[in-house]
Amino acid sequence: MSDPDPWDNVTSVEARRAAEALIVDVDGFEGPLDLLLTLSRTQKVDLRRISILQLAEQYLVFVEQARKLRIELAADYLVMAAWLAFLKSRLLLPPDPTEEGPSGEDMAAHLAFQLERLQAMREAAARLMARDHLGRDFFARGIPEDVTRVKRITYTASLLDLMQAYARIRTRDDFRPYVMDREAILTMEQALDTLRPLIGFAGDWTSLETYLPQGWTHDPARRRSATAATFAAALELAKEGRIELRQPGTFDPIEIRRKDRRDG
Amino acid sequence: MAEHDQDPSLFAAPPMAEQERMVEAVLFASAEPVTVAELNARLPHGADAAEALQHLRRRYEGRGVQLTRIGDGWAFRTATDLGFLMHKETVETRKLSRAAIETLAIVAYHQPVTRAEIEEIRGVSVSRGTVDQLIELDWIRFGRRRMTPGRPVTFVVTQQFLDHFGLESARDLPGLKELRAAGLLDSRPLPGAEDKTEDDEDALPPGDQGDMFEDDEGATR
Amino acid sequence: MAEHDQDPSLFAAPPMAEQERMVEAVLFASAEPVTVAELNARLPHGADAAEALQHLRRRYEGRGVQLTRIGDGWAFRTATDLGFLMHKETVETRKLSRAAIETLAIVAYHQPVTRAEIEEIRGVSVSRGTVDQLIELDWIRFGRRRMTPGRPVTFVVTQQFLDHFGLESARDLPGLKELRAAGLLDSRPLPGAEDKTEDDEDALPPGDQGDMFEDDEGATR
Repeated sequence: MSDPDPWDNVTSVEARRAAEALIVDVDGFEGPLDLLLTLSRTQKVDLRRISILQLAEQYLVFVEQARKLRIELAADYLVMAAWLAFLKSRLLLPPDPTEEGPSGEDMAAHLAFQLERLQAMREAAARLMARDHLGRDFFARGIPEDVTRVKRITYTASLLDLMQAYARIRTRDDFRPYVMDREAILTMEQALDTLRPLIGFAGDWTSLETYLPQGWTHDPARRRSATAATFAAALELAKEGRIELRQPGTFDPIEIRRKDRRDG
Repeated sequence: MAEHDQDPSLFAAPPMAEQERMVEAVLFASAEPVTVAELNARLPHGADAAEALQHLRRRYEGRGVQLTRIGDGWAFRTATDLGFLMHKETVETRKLSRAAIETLAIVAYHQPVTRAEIEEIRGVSVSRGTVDQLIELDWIRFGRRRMTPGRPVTFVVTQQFLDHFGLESARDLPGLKELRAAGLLDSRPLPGAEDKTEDDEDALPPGDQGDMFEDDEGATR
Repeated sequence: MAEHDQDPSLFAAPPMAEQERMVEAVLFASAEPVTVAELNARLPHGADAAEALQHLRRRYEGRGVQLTRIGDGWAFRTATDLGFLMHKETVETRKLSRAAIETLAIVAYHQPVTRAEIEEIRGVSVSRGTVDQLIELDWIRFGRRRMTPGRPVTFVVTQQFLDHFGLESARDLPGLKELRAAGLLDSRPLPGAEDKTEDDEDALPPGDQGDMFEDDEGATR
């Protein structure tokens, strides 16, 4: 490596011009790796077979030339130069078994990998951009009919709400919300108590209504509850086999009578 | 794409099937309906857009989109029977506010009723929003103007209201007596409550609703 | 509409021909890709959008518009050979810088990828503007954070990216297989600099690329 001619590898005039242009254009490079990739092209070989040693020299020459031309190089170019100088020495000297760290070959292989990968990504980018583009080569629907997202709020109110509201107004403070009013509830047990002693007399069909307890026939709420409870009680007694029920027709009065024990 | 700029157009019009594809693509991508003249201008020389349109129209017959004439242009449009797919409706059900339901109840029971009357019955002023909401729900509407000074508008309930609440007519609304019987009202009228209701009655025109409530009041005594 | 909510859905899905029409209408109406899930949500209950799509795709084979798959969505797009007919009204997108194009390619081929990894591949730092521009174009977005110290964010490409470049999935990126076979999508640490790159290495679980494609698999369902 005695005084390597910087343009040793540059054979053709065009290549020489290109190499000179490299220096003038130093700002145009996207960092040392980009520069290395460009320099590697002068080797005119597959990146996988590139001589990293040669590339390192090319780079160092480049940096030297730039210095001579008083081009200010960014720090990372100089860091790369130092690293490549180190790599160069590793590659040239026989491996020292006592030395720690990766071998020169490993480092060179990694640099080659990095270059190849960057090159591959550039080619991939170019292929990507060469694809058909939406809005240039193929097109989406020109008049999309957008889905109208209607958020419909429906207000609901039941008749009960309405009536309660009205009742609330009409009675003002007087109004209290509906609660189960125990006063107006007749339980089935109570109805059974009323009914049991009476059925002994029910030899003939008698309307169930007549069995409603005293005081439960007038007020509609009480009457309704009493009717239901008495009916339930009558079903209970029918189950026990003590009475029979009948209803001549829909909505007709329900009638009961004592069931004769003779057939039971 | 450059190849296409000069290709067979210079020589002969492409086959009709190809013209149809072209018209299809142009109409699909265009932001506006495209006229036959515009189509002919865009298609290769010698193409017959009008004929291609007829083929294309037939091809889309019965499909989910239709080739439709709009003004003097042509465009694809969703088949009318599938318009419902273009709406994504989210229905949110909310309870009507207390103010709204009370106002609605008053209109229902006292119609036709003026805003002043509603306020008198409720004892609080009725916000514009409440009335608007009920009108928007199509549950109340404006009735005739009252033939009194100021000729105030009145409100009445609508057919939609009756439909919603399952009523044949507003007359079918249960009266106070029935409300009471149904346990919705406490049976004890508050002292002084009668005075109040009498006032209300004064405000009421001698309509059916008023009658109904006279009956009710009578029944409680 | 309430009628639609309950009507035929309660009984049976419409016939496949009808479902096909519906999918056709919905896709025609949308400029953006629509996923199978979205289609199923819009179609009447019990419809099978995936099957309808297959029928529809066949129906449009060779037509001026094509049914294309984009990621997990579907859309109609004009046939690429007819691009020359279209008005290029497209606002000429700001010419992307070389840095932006390369960064985009690296994200696409290496996703999910951290900023540090992009910088390692390009050998220069990635300017904020480059990433911003790609995000603004809706071509890349943030992916999951890498589960390594510092939990760096990763970048992945978007459905719009696939749509723009007419790719069904990231798997269809040109030359992807070859690049992977050549080991050029690996993240290899710099020898002797393990300390620095170790994190990144760990970060890239062996199947990172695999993950990406597994995701795609999921999307096809």
